Amino acid sequence: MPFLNVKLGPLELNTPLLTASGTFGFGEEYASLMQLEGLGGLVTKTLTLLPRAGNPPPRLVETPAGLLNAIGLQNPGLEHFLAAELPRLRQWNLPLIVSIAGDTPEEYVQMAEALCREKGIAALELNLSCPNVKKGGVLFSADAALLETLVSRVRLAWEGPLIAKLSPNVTSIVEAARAAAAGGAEIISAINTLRGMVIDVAARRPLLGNLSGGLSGPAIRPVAIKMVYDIYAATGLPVIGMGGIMHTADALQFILAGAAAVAVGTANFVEPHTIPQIAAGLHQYLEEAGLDNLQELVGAAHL
Amino acid sequence: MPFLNVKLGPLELNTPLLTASGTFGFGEEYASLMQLEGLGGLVTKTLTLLPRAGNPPPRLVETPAGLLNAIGLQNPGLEHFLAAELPRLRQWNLPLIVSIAGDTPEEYVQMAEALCREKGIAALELNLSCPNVKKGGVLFSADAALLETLVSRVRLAWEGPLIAKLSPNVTSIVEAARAAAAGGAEIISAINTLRGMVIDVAARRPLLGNLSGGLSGPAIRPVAIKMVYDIYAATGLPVIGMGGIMHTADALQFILAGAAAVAVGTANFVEPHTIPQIAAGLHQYLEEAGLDNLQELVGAAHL
Amino acid sequence: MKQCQARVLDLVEVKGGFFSLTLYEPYLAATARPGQFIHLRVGSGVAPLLRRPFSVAGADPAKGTLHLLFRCVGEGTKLLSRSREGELLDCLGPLGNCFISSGAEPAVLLAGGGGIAPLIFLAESLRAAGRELYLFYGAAKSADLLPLEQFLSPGPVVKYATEDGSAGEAGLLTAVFQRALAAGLFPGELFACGPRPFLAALAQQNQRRGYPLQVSLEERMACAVGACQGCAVLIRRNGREDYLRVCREGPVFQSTEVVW
Amino acid sequence: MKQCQARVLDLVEVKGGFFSLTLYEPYLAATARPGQFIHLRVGSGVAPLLRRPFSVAGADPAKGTLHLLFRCVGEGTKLLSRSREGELLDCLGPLGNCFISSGAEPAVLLAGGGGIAPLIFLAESLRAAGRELYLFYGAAKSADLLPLEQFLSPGPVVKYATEDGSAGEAGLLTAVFQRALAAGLFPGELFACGPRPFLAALAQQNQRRGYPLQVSLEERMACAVGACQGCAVLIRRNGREDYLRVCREGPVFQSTEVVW
Ligand SMILES: Cc1cc2nc3c(=O)[nH]c(=O)nc-3n(C[C@H](O)[C@H](O)[C@H](O)COP(=O)(O)OP(=O)(O)OC[C@H]3O[C@@H](n4cnc5c(N)ncnc54)[C@H](O)[C@@H]3O)c2cc1C
Ligand SMILES: Cc1cc2nc3c(=O)[nH]c(=O)nc-3n(C[C@H](O)[C@H](O)[C@H](O)COP(=O)(O)OP(=O)(O)OC[C@H]3O[C@@H](n4cnc5c(N)ncnc54)[C@H](O)[C@@H]3O)c2cc1C
Ligand SMILES: Cc1cc2nc3c(=O)[nH]c(=O)nc-3n(C[C@H](O)[C@H](O)[C@H](O)COP(=O)(O)O)c2cc1C
Ligand SMILES: Cc1cc2nc3c(=O)[nH]c(=O)nc-3n(C[C@H](O)[C@H](O)[C@H](O)COP(=O)(O)O)c2cc1C
Ligand code: FES
Ligand code: FES
Repeated sequence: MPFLNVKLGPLELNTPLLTASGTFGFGEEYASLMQLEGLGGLVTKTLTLLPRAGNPPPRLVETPAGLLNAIGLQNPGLEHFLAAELPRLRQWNLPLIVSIAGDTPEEYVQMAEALCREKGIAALELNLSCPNVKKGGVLFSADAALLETLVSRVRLAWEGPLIAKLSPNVTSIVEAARAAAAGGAEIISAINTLRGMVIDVAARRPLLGNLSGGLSGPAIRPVAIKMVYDIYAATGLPVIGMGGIMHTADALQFILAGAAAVAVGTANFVEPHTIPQIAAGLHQYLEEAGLDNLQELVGAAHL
Repeated sequence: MPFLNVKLGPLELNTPLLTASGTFGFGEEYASLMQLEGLGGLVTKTLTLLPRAGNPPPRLVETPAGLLNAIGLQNPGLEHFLAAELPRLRQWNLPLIVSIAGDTPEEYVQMAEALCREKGIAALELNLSCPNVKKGGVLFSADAALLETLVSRVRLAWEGPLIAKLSPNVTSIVEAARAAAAGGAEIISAINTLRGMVIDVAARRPLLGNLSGGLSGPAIRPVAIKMVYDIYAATGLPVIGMGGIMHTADALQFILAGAAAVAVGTANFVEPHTIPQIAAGLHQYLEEAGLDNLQELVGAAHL
Repeated sequence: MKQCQARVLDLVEVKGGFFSLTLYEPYLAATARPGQFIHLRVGSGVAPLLRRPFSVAGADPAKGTLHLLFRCVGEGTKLLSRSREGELLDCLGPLGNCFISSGAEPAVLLAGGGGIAPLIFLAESLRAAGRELYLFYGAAKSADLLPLEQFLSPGPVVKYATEDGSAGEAGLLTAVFQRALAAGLFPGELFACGPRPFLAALAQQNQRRGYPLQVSLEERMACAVGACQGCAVLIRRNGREDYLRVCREGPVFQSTEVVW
Repeated sequence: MKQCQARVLDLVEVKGGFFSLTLYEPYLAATARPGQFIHLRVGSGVAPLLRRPFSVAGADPAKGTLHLLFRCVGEGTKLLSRSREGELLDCLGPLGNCFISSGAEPAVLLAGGGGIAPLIFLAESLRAAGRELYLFYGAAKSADLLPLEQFLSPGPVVKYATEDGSAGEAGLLTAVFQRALAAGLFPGELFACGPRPFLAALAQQNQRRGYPLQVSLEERMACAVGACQGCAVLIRRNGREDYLRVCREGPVFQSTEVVW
């Protein structure tokens, strides 16, 4: 039986298949549908310091082979998470990755400090697709200097593995990855959603309550693969690849492009068992290819 | 019968439906399948100063609701175009928009000068998705200063309507649009293809001969609509919108978002009559809505 | 809630564009309550990508069957309308909360257009409990109304309404209902489902009279199990407004707690 | 070349995963030449997005029918394999150039796997012209070979080959053909279609002997009419190498001009 365990810098996982932030809640909803132990790890919905109400509806619309969402980071806030969700999450025997975001670097740091005091968190993921309100709304992922400072400040507050999740809505995601690494992140998550919009032709206005949203699903897969490929080629950093993974072959595309692990988002809504199905598919692939472990395939498309 | 004619700054069109550069060749191939006079205008395949051989195959791969291509600007070069294609193109009674690209600003200027001496060209479109070889491969669309200088130099060489076609692979397409306008472009074309890649899992390497390519088709439509919406909101410039238009409702989404005209690319390969079909669909929509002309709908989703 | 493979027993076009679908899935048939829905996978490709939610319009635990009523409005429902007998449909369910009757008589059900499906299930279950029932059913025009006698056992008083007067009473369903109230109908409790403007108008009208009114809401859904927060509606509870999930805390809400 | 609506007359699964499709479209039937192909729209949605190219495997101008042979390999061919009798399929055609026979005898046709379709059409047309014919047909295993007697009129000498020896002669088709040459076969001209490595090996082998060899190439296509430059292959003509279009200048090329 070939091995699916992978090592992403300081983070070791039994299988490379994570849930993508925001698509699996805090695990509770899917717990009744599947064995969560089959997951390589659970990435939480992004938390903010204070609770967020989220965006006005509609928040979702299907697009060709994609999903456009504008949830608006609705979440119960850090305090509630620590009190009510974390204890429950700890009970599952599962690497837990907590995703956080803030409007200012200070908020990220404050959250990292609080989380650093807690047990049972395998890694911290910084959702860097938010605009910095203090710096006039510049995306954290879009300004290398800003990004590096932010990550290095969090680095001081958080001792465990640190993941920087980058936005694809930038000229160079490689530059963002380099800045995150310079700031002290050991792992890159790529990609978050592409900015998009749908117009309701009958109503003659943008369909989403928030006007625009983030595009995910198979539609964006080629864009995500290219970015993972580029980050791997330029930096060699361990990457968690995501964007439109539905089947084993899709996960393999990311792994061959350079992702040491992958995350499944939108596909969970379509088929809750996507992750266990891909785990089985990867096993089969490795066996048929006569390979002992998955690690050999990471980045193999670069040779 | 409502009117479909539109005005994009100095460019007037009888119908707002253009062919997207590179998807309709120089018109000859489709001339035997349809009445070219039904088009609002024909945008040529992008020309370069010298002929280009293009990229090694495979050059195409279908992706979920999209098409990834890496043609590599294969074209016969300006000289051949002027001698062999332009005279034929002039015979169709059709606004002709010539698309050009270069590795350096000088090449753009040289081509603009040569084309300025020719009759029967309704507008010049600058394909700005190419990297500037002299400036270390920076995308023209990605550097506002570079872009403004380039456009302003072409502006001196070309007297007719000038269109800047922008790449979506940038942090802010609005900034690029502003720079193009500052340089003297009156019209913005958006968007060109998104960078993407597909890995051939069996071969364990990138599928395209060129490794990566440009993603088009319905998959990218929400991204394109958002960019058109943003450019319109921020600059009010006339925009030619494109990206995944297959049906009348898609064209209307772009128009409501702010596009004064639209271009059809990938859909031509699926249904050569897409443009005449959408023209009929727009007529019907205007009639049913009791509107006299399309212009009233341009940007209506912003109200 | 489970992931099930439901077998298509019967699929008929009741009327232009309206389909009745009978599925065999004993677990769903035994557990589904009026107001709940299932989340169906249509096709196996990437377009349509997401599952589609459908209210349960009836369930027969003895036979192990589940009944859906749907209207063909897009790619997903078109594909569904082409399912073949014997085919297995992947579904999640039963999902959401359900209508809860207080027992006050008579129960008055108000269905606007496509909102009829869950109210048929509710009507059948209240009728089986021996309750006195009125069902008001309205649509824009006669072609949009389903022949209810095909799905309802005799008993409830059914009133049809169309905006253009092509069937039943002419006028908006809310107006027709108002007239019935004016003519002496005294509802014990109200249950409504339909387009949001209709529900909002009903809630507004009802404010003065204050009959207990439960409404079933719709929102676009992705996961339908509560994980994505995509199906939010603004609800006022305990003095504060929050976005709750139609798929978990709903689809049925008290009309007074919805921020219309 | 035209855009046509071809009616499905007959669709049968010849063998696991291989389908024979007969279409009614008089214009295509009258104008298609061996080597040409049509570009079919499969489904009406966005996935599959592009049309799919298929070689013409036969045409009967008198009956107005066109014959295709295809193998189910992905979403597009799966959808096509579910077409119903009487359905209209939107297609562009006939597209590309065609095989041109010099008349030198015997004509030897070499088909690797899926490359059989256009060679069946060519064989029928050469046979009708009274030509002496050999057809070599190879695949990995017996399950991948079509029973040619169903599609070919009697006449040509047919030699089957499989790599695993499960049918016909054992070995690569190129090796089997080499043996036939060694045993005294003297081809007048060669026509080949199949996977590129097979064609390349054949061209390489043939270099020494120099029989005239026409090969039909495949490339992924978008427009199939010459507009997108997507289906490029590198061809050496008049001393220079250029990317030509499989859909326009091809699919048939002289083996000596292909830059393998
Ligand atoms: C809890 C719930 C229960 C439902 N029960 C039924 C039922 O019993 N019978 C029935 O016919 N339909 C029901 N619906 C609606 C049904 O889910 C949609 O009609 C279906 O998803 C449309 O899919 P489609 O692919 O055919 O159309 P699409 O192409 O997805 O959409 C067609 C049109 O419907 C609109 N639309 C799609 N989904 C929604 C939505 N959730 N809210 C508002 N507008 C939408 C689209 O904007 C578009 O205009 C229910 C919806 C919900 C949320
Ligand atoms: C000129 C021409 C003539 C053809 N004639 C026939 C024919 O007569 N019978 C027949 O069965 N097939 C023929 N083909 C191949 C046929 O077009 C493909 O099998 C079909 O497009 C696959 O569609 P799909 O959606 O089922 O598979 P997809 O999901 O699109 O692809 C399935 C697999 O096939 C590969 N593939 C798809 N298209 C091509 C291509 N053009 N070149 C190389 N690999 C490809 C994909 O990478 C994938 O591995 C021909 C192709 C060309 C270019
Ligand atoms: C409904 C929804 C909510 C999401 N919420 C978050 C979030 O809170 N934080 C985050 O970092 N990414 C969020 N994402 C992005 C995903 O984690 C992932 O990066 C993206 O969807 C691409 O993967 P996919 O195509 O597999 O969905 C969300 C995506 C979706 C569809
Ligand atoms: C095969 C192909 C070739 C293209 N070639 C060019 C080109 O030469 N110049 C250019 O500006 N855009 C080119 N494009 C981009 C299109 O003009 C258009 O911007 C893009 O495809 C989005 O529109 P669509 O989704 O309708 O295809 C090409 C696109 C395709 C699919
Ligand atoms: S649809 Fe995901 S929370 Fe309701
Ligand atoms: S497929 Fe477009 S040129 Fe051949």
